[in-house]
Amino acid sequence: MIEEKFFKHPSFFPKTKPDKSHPIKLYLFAWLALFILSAMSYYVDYINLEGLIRWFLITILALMKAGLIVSVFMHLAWERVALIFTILLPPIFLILMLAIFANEGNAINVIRTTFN
Amino acid sequence: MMASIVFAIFTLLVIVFNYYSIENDFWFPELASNWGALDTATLMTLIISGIVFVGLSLFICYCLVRFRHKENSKAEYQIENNKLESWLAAVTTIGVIILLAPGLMVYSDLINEPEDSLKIEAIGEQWTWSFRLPGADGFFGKTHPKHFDLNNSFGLDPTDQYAQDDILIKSNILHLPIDKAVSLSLRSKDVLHDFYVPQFRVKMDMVPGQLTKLWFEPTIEGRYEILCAEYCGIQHTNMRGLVVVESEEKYKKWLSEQVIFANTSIDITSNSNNQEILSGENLSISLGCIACHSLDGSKNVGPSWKGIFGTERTLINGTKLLADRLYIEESIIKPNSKILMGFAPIMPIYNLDDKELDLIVEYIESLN
Amino acid sequence: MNDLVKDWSSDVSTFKIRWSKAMMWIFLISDTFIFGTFLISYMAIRLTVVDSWPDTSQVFALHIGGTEVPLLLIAIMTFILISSSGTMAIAVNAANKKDKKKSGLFMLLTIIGGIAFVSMQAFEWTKLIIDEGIRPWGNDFGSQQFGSFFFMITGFHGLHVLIGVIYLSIVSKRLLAGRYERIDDYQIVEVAGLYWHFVDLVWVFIFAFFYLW
Amino acid sequence: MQNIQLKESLYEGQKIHHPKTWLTKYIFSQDHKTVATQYFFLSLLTGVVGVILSIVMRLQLGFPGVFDISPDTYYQSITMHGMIMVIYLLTAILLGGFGNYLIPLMLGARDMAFPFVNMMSVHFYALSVLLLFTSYLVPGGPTGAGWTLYPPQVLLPGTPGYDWGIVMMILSIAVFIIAFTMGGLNYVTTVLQSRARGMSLMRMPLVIWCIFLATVIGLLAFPALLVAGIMLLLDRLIGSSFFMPDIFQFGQHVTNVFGTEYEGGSPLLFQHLFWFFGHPEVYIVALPMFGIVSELISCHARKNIFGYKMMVWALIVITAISFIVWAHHMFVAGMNPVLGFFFATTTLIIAIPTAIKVYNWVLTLWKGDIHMTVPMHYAVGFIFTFIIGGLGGLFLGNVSVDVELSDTYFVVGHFHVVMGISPILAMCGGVHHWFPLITGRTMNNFLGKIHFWGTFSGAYLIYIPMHYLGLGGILRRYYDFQGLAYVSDSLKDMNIFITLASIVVGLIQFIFLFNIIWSYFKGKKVGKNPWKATTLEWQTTTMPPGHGNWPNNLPVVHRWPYDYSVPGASEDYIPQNVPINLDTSGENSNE
Repeated sequence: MIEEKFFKHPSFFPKTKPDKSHPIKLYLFAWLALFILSAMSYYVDYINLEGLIRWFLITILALMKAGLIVSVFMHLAWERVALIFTILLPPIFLILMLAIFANEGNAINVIRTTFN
Repeated sequence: MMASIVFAIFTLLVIVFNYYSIENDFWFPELASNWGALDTATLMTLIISGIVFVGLSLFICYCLVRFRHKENSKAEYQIENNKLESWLAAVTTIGVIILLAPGLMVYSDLINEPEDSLKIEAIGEQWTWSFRLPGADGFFGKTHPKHFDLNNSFGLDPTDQYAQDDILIKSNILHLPIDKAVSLSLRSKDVLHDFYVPQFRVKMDMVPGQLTKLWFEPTIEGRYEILCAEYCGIQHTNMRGLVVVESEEKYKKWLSEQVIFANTSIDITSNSNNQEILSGENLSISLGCIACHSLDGSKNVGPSWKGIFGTERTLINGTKLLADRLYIEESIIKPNSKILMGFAPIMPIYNLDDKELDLIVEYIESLN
Repeated sequence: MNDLVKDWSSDVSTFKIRWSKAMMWIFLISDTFIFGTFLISYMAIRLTVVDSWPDTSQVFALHIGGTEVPLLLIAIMTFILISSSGTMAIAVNAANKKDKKKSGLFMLLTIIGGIAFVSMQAFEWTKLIIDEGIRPWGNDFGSQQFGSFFFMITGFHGLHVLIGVIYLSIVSKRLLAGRYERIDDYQIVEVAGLYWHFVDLVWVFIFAFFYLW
Repeated sequence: MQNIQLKESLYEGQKIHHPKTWLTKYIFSQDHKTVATQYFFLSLLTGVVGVILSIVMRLQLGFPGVFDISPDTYYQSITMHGMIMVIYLLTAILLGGFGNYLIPLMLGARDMAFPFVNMMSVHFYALSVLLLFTSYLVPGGPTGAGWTLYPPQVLLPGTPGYDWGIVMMILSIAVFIIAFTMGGLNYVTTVLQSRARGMSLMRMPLVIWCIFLATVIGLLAFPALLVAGIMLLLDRLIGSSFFMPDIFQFGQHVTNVFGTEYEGGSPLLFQHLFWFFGHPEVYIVALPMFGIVSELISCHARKNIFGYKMMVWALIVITAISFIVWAHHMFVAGMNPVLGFFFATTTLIIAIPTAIKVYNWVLTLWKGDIHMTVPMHYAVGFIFTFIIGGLGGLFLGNVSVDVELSDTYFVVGHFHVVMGISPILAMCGGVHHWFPLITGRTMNNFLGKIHFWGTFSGAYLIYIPMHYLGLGGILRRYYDFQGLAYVSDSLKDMNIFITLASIVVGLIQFIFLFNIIWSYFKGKKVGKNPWKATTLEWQTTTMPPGHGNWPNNLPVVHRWPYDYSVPGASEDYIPQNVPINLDTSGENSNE
């Protein structure tokens, strides 16, 4: 029967407040981790690492920090999969944009350095 | 019923118009370069899409007649037919590939210029063209926007030894030898322009602060207009040039008459009156005055220079005054202080020194 | 994964979260695109320009007793913003436990952090404009786009922080006034928290790609 | 009996503020229906201005020199016409108007998720329109750089409105983006979070799918325009040079407002940013048209839309790809030529899902029971014009063909068929279809048919010739064509013909406006659900729906939205909220 199908459907009584009773310890840990990561990225600049290694470290550290903030502070880790996917998919377009713009910028730079 | 018939009529009208436009030359201009491939690609797309359009349209018209509402007629209940739809998708994909593949091949030719091509640089500015050839050494001298000034309208680096023998063509008429691949480097001094010769088919924007490339091979002797295809300000329409395709020897002769960079930029120093008129003319060209002020009395964005000197002019506010030396100098330095009747206050301010002012005014005076 | 399909094919509500929270998340995605586009344009121009890009650790250095400490101020600002983010997280956690006092207290701490951040940024701007002589149309260190991009990106981020401070003040005022207690609904604190964490998130990338890169 | 009182927790925030005064009823109303009407009339108003501007242009082109239209006026008209039509008319009317009206009703919600934000959205939109038109009052008039606002000419003398017109334009756009974001967040949240019980995503009418996806595109694409606008504004106001390289114009080096020279910027960056917004914008306009037409065809052919699932997936694919095709507007703009291969390929790939949608519309007509009502006229006409437009896209997307055709009248013809005539047909069809729902009266059929045939034939007579002019290499944005050797003499007559045709079509549009007003007072009164449609908006207890849409209980949805001509059913349509077990068509109902 159709009614049963509907009433049994989980979406009828959604958890309007997903369970977020995490211990404060978790936040303090994330907090500490963020400090350490920031200090590390600051240190990368302080000891004047150059070239690929510098860029690699900076990017990795930034992404790790971002991951911590989004997943722990913004609770995304404990959200439903549907939401997580919706949040994480659109930035793909930004990555493609980045690739194209980088290519374009390089091309123009080459032109300018060779012909001026 | 009626509706579908009218729809069908309009569909066929497209085909009719196809013939009409071929009759009336709304069709590819005469081809004068090696880029017939572009026409082929376009024509192919036109035919395929034309067939698809007529087919689909007539099918719709048929449906409208065949399945129009009648007494107790009832529609068929079919939710979907994945087999049919995947077939249609597959056919469309094949069609797209058929269109795309040749296009990409032509494009790869388009962006790879031949090695032995004739190197020419075209410079666009509001609203005229000028050209530069590498000269005897076969190398372009370095250029930089910061070198631009009234005597160095190509922005060449004076210290570069390659630059000295570069051939500068300040007029907007370019001569080309026939059946020789030409690769153009395109530069712009001010805003976006686009080098376009309809008979050569290809076009490419000129972007300030960078350099774009374009190549073609003229195949028919003749004189063809150069047009600006990218909107570049109110005189966009009047930004025209001329490319003359001629035999090798004629081209050589023309080339030998052109000045090289080392011999330019001497005009302003000399003093004889005749010299000044000449260099005033050059000045007015390099300043781009003549883009807005015609020399033959015809009305343009700005008032024509022919025969204005010493005549009485009427301003917007109705006051009349004599177009003497002072008035003309003021109109150059503070253009929007006195606006002529029937013209818009759009002239930019030119801060020229007294000598240059004199040259311009002398030149205008000489046009009487 | 099964959960994913079930949610998307369910009726009524896809995400099973409150509307305000869903709206904030969607807004944050849109805002991500704004900041992403800012940073990508910055990258494109920095790749394009011919003259060298200024050495940031030299530009943003701070002189402490004669010795030059690179990026000190920025490090402190980062520290403050992360801390404020942490306090905000605790405030949200307390709000979920319906602990009005604690939540309000930590929100006030967050607001103080935000104000400190903005004022330090103001100090940094004045230092750069007056001492270093950096202008949108040029500077003594290198490419002239440096100044304009710095003022544009940090300015836009600072604006976000400022809005966040105002937003949080309103929320905390209502919280302490007991409005949410009455309707027994502390959702809005969590929503405000999302926004604040996002501001922090953006700063992470600005710090990495503008100051350190 | 299926309408079970829902738990409050599902519908929190749905406090219905019943209007007290005239002001709160018509100006500061939070009712999505009123907001939609406000959007509708405001955008129609700007649209009228846009039409007048286009007539100004055509007069110059048809009769050069006769009407004494200066180049400034001409190029300012081009710019304002483009901006108004693309952003302030189409985006606003399709999402703000139709979206606002239909989403809550078709989903079985009481109102938008955030009625107050919704109200703010329409007020910000009004402000942006105001700012747009004040640019006619600033010194130098509105900007005349073309709707693409390309630097550097947009900031340089030699282009009209280079000093203050552009500033007003950017401010107006920024305000519009704020307004759109407010509205967009509402639409997305409402669609995702407050559907009726039983209304799963795969049971949503296609028009809601389309408006939803168009809004998503907008929320992700408008940021690029905002950023580009901000950077352009800074170039103009604080002397930065993001887009301005070193420029030597009229014999002098161009300086910014602080007297220092521009240096090192990249004009191409703006073009990339602009088109990263600009191409998705095409789909922001196109998808809602798709949706409206799908509804009309299905309802008036009394047949379920063919291949509903395929249609939805096609829409999603189009949405995704629309973000990675933008540079096909820049094939000859001087970008790195290698990118041409990538963007040509993606562009032609997007043609496939679009074609599938067209096939499905045609297949919906096949073996249907077609009532040639006025809305059906519009819908079928849309299919014709859209086929033309789509095929034109095959030319311009294919890079080497584009090299030959870009910047010619082929482009003008193409995007006017796609974004000029097709939206008009879809919009007017939608208005004819939903007018009874809004007012309780039908629109006048006779006037409707006059307007349809006028507009439809106009589409052919104006824009088909333009395609052929493009083949002939006639360039767009030209003030006049005098003294061009390669242009045939018959171009003059053709321009006159097009001008006359466009004037007629322009005037015919006023018949439609008159029809709306006339029918509002004098139109034939009709009962509930005159078209016998299945979707929820027609199932409200009162027509037009009252404030809050559903007086006591929210409806419960039991079937997909296209149960037309179900075998064995008593009527040839079964509304979405009729339980399946009350009817023999359960097994057919596309569960």
